[in-house]
Amino acid sequence: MKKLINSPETVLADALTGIEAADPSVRVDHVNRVIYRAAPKVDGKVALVSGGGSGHEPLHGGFVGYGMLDAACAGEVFTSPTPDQMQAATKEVDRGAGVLHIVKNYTGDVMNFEMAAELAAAESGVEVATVVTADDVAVQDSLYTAGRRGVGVTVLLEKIVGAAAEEGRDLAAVKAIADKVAANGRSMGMALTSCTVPAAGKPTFDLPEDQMEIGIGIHGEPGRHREPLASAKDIAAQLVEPILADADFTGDPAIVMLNGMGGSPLIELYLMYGEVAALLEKAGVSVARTLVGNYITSLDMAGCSVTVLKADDEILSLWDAPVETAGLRWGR
Amino acid sequence: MKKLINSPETVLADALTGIEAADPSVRVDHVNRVIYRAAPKVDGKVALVSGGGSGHEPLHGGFVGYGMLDAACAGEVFTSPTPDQMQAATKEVDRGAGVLHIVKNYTGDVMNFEMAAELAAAESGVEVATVVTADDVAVQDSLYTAGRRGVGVTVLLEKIVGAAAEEGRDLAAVKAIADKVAANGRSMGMALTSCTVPAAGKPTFDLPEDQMEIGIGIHGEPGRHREPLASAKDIAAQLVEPILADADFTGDPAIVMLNGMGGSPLIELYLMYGEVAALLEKAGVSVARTLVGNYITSLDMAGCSVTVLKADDEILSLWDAPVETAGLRWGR
Amino acid sequence: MSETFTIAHARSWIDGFASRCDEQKAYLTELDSAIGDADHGANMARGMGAVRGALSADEPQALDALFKAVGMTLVSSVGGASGPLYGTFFLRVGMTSGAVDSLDGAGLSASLHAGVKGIVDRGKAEAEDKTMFDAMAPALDALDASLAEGGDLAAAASAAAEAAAAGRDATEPLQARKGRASYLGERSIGHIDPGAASTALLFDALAEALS
Amino acid sequence: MSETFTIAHARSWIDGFASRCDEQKAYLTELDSAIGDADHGANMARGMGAVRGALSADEPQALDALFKAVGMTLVSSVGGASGPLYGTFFLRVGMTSGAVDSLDGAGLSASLHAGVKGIVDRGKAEAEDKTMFDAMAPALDALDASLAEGGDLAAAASAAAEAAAAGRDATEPLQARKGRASYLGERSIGHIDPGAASTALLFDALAEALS
Ligand SMILES: Nc1ncnc2c1ncn2[C@@H]1O[C@H](COP(=O)(O)OP(=O)(O)O)[C@@H](O)[C@H]1O
Ligand SMILES: Nc1ncnc2c1ncn2[C@@H]1O[C@H](COP(=O)(O)OP(=O)(O)O)[C@@H](O)[C@H]1O
Ligand SMILES: [Mg+2]
Ligand SMILES: [Mg+2]
Ligand SMILES: [Mg+2]
Ligand SMILES: [Mg+2]
Repeated sequence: MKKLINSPETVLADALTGIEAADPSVRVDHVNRVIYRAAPKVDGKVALVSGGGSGHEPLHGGFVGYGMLDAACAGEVFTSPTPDQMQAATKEVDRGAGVLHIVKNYTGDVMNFEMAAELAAAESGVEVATVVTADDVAVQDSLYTAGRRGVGVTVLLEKIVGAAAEEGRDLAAVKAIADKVAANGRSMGMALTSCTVPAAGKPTFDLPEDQMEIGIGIHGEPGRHREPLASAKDIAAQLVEPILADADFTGDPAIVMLNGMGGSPLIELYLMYGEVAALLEKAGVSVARTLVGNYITSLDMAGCSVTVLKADDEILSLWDAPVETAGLRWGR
Repeated sequence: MKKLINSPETVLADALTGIEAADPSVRVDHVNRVIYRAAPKVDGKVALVSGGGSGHEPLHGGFVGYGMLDAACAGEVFTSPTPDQMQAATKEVDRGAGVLHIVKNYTGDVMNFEMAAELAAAESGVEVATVVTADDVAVQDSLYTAGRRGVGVTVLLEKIVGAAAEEGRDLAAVKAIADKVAANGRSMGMALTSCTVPAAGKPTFDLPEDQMEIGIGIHGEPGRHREPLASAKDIAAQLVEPILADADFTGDPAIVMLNGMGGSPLIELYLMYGEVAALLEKAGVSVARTLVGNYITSLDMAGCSVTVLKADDEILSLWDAPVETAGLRWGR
Repeated sequence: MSETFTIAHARSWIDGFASRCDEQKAYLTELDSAIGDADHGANMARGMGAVRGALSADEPQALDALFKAVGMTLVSSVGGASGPLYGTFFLRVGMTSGAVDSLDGAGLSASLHAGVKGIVDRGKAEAEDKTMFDAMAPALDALDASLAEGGDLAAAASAAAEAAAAGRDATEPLQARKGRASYLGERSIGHIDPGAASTALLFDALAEALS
Repeated sequence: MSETFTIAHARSWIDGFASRCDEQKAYLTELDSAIGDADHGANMARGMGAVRGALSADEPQALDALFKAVGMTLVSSVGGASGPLYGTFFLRVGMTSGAVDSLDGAGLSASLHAGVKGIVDRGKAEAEDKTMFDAMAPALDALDASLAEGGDLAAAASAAAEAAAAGRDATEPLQARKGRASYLGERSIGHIDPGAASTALLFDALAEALS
């Protein structure tokens, strides 16, 4: 295993030290492993708490700041944070208007956030609402699975809902826009290589030179199926088709993210976006906004994912609103 | 070789298609392979043209836009662009105030830009000034080398000098600030893995599991020496020490970049920055601004580089000035 | 040979489980690499390591306090799916045990049943979903059957451990319907569930503590 | 056996060089992987491929026009260090050849010398810097020596090709002082310079064209 780390056990603590050193606009609670805005929100505004396992950077810590999150709880690599962390964050960021928990649909994340919400309500009376993202079309949402995974749409949601909270909307309204975004986004991902979890010390799975995994999540788990390695054009089709088959994206403006899994260079991500854009255009999807880069990653995995969000004027104007975080920044 | 591409021959053309699709604020000349601002600068302002081999994204195409470059010439992967490309770009962006060529110190880049400047002056009378970056302390600047390589400081220079040009300074003043930045930056890089040039189809060098290369550039070339794989803290020392030994960074504010080579995930880059920041603090360097992420890469190489720029009030205020590009964005 | 489950047994159970999680860390992560995210070993080792630390700092004298400490520590140090699940298990075991320093067979069985019910309340697992529940449920059935046949606690715990191990192995051919292995669909078939494997360690530790 | 270097020879030289660059693409890139950036094969193959395309579109009838087309095409399609260097080489060869359709031995030698001087003007290489110059210079020396001894053009070109190959091999023990191999310091020792290798192909093609 080749990584820029001191030891597998200290990856998270050391990375938090680096984040704090790098970004004066955040503050880190090293005991609870929570990243906060250095300048908290004013009273009366809804606060946003997200969190999850580490290894997906910039998600979520890189999205703490004006226009996005108020706090991000960092779990160990690929392990959701604990209720304590979330409860501490919830109490800390509440400005009297309640707190929205943004949760990706994984058994662990959901259970830990559930316990945190119970604790926060019982102990400190903070009003908590929760949105769960579940946008991964690789997984069938059925009684026979834990439901769809929450992946790329989480990035878009944190931006859009962050803007709504910044505007001063109340908790119900903030939750409503969050639910709308969660309901209207779809994603599909693929891997050229596995990633290596530091504590495991070797790649999570072996992938021969001529094979790829289609329908991966963001935890280095194998995908839904293994396919022969294909051209970018072909891969784009394997990602876009299931998304378009799952929901109708015509007739409304779309926000599209071509996301890298962490180990694929930007030149390849741009190249992939070119293929995706061509397919979307052919399918009559009108792309209004685009994001290309590493936003929700799987450590050092090579690969990418596509997220398409059916938007509307409200969502687009929240998207365009100012944001000032390490991971996304515009308008101020 | 596992890459998100259609074929090694079409990587550049396809990536340019993707960049154009992804970013409405740029326009691509596909024949000359130049990325321009969609909204050109107003008359009377100095224009900035940079360029180099591809494979270093976001450098340079991702830095085209308000506050940075006017045009970026994209060569084949790791191959400097040709004089034609640079000449076309120079003519296109000149607003009557002259053009600054930003060149990284590589024999190929220097010779091609030299020919371009000769052609531009001869054929169209455009006044061209040139700044050459040569900040890599891994290489001794002596009669017995091609001089130091231009690496990380190029990113900082494009930002700072872009702001000076945006302010309306004349070509001599713009060149002066460019030369000041070039003279005051130092970088040092390391690799955990080689990268794979698409046309070569396999890694440029083999690096055993327990070894790393210290003193690499940005073209997948082997470094100055091979060392046993070490901890992040140790690697930080191996990068920071030669930088501090080469120039005195105390007494002035510094801008520091911890740059990823393309294949190292952000969590590791943050972690590395924590170690670098600690060393700089111990050495009495006062870090005023920080950049952590993938800014000048070597395709899919895992590794990182450190750049330290001795700044002053002028440089800091140019650094803080608004910038709106795919790769760097703040203040508007 | 014991007819009562004492606080000393409880301590030795927890300690034995912690040792097993530590020793089997790589094995549990290996299992989780195949159908999960390669962290179950690290999670359990970290959590049970924290439990050891918590118990050495503070030595609870009653079973409810002891198991509550175990549960709370797991909840606050593990995360992931296994943190709330094993955490809830021990919290419920403690609540049902009460402020006593020992339990008879029926009492131990009732506490363990409450723990498993906690897991089901949290995770909604059913039989053959390919989760830790598939090792838990048969373990309790075996424990109850042994006690009903008049077996002592040692015999009952050892029957439970055997059944848990069998339950673990029986997850191999199943297609997962809960947890992240469910995302794999049919590709989850042919692999042992990591949580069922850690549960087998849990009952193995109980059997040793009572032997 | 020829006493004049005709435009047909020139065409066949260029064509042979293009074929060799294409065939030896992987070899040249392999050499550039060791001490450079793994693109010399791709660069030369792309450039000489473009030259072939340019010459088939337009058939220059004089040597100056032919070599100018070759040089301009290389300059505008290769990039890197080799683009301006080989480009300048052919531009200068053409300028010195003039608007003629053949050259005698002295004329050819003068043109090639002008080309090599162009490379030196651009790149400032000296002997033993471990560059293409280390294959160029001995090749011209050998050509001149053979002509001086009364050898015909075929013999002279074949001597040049042999000397270029020897010059290529002689770069192996050198430490690079120009180009990107110089960044490697002592680590550049023990590898053949890729540009010297492509120059050996250039003279091999000339020898074949004149044979
Ligand atoms: N809904 C559930 N009910 C019971 N057990 C579950 C459930 N979901 C997951 N598990 C158990 O949790 C184990 C995985 O734990 P772990 O790897 O630590 O967490 P995560 O899946 O969050 O990475 C699975 O092997 C399974 O036994
Ligand atoms: N200053 C120079 N003078 C002469 N030849 C040079 C010089 N610098 C580099 N070269 C030649 O160029 C070759 C490398 O060409 P190429 O790989 O195509 O370009 P780059 O080095 O830009 O990647 C070297 O092997 C060497 O022979
Ligand atoms: Mg996990
Ligand atoms: Mg090159
Ligand atoms: Mg797991
Ligand atoms: Mg090269």
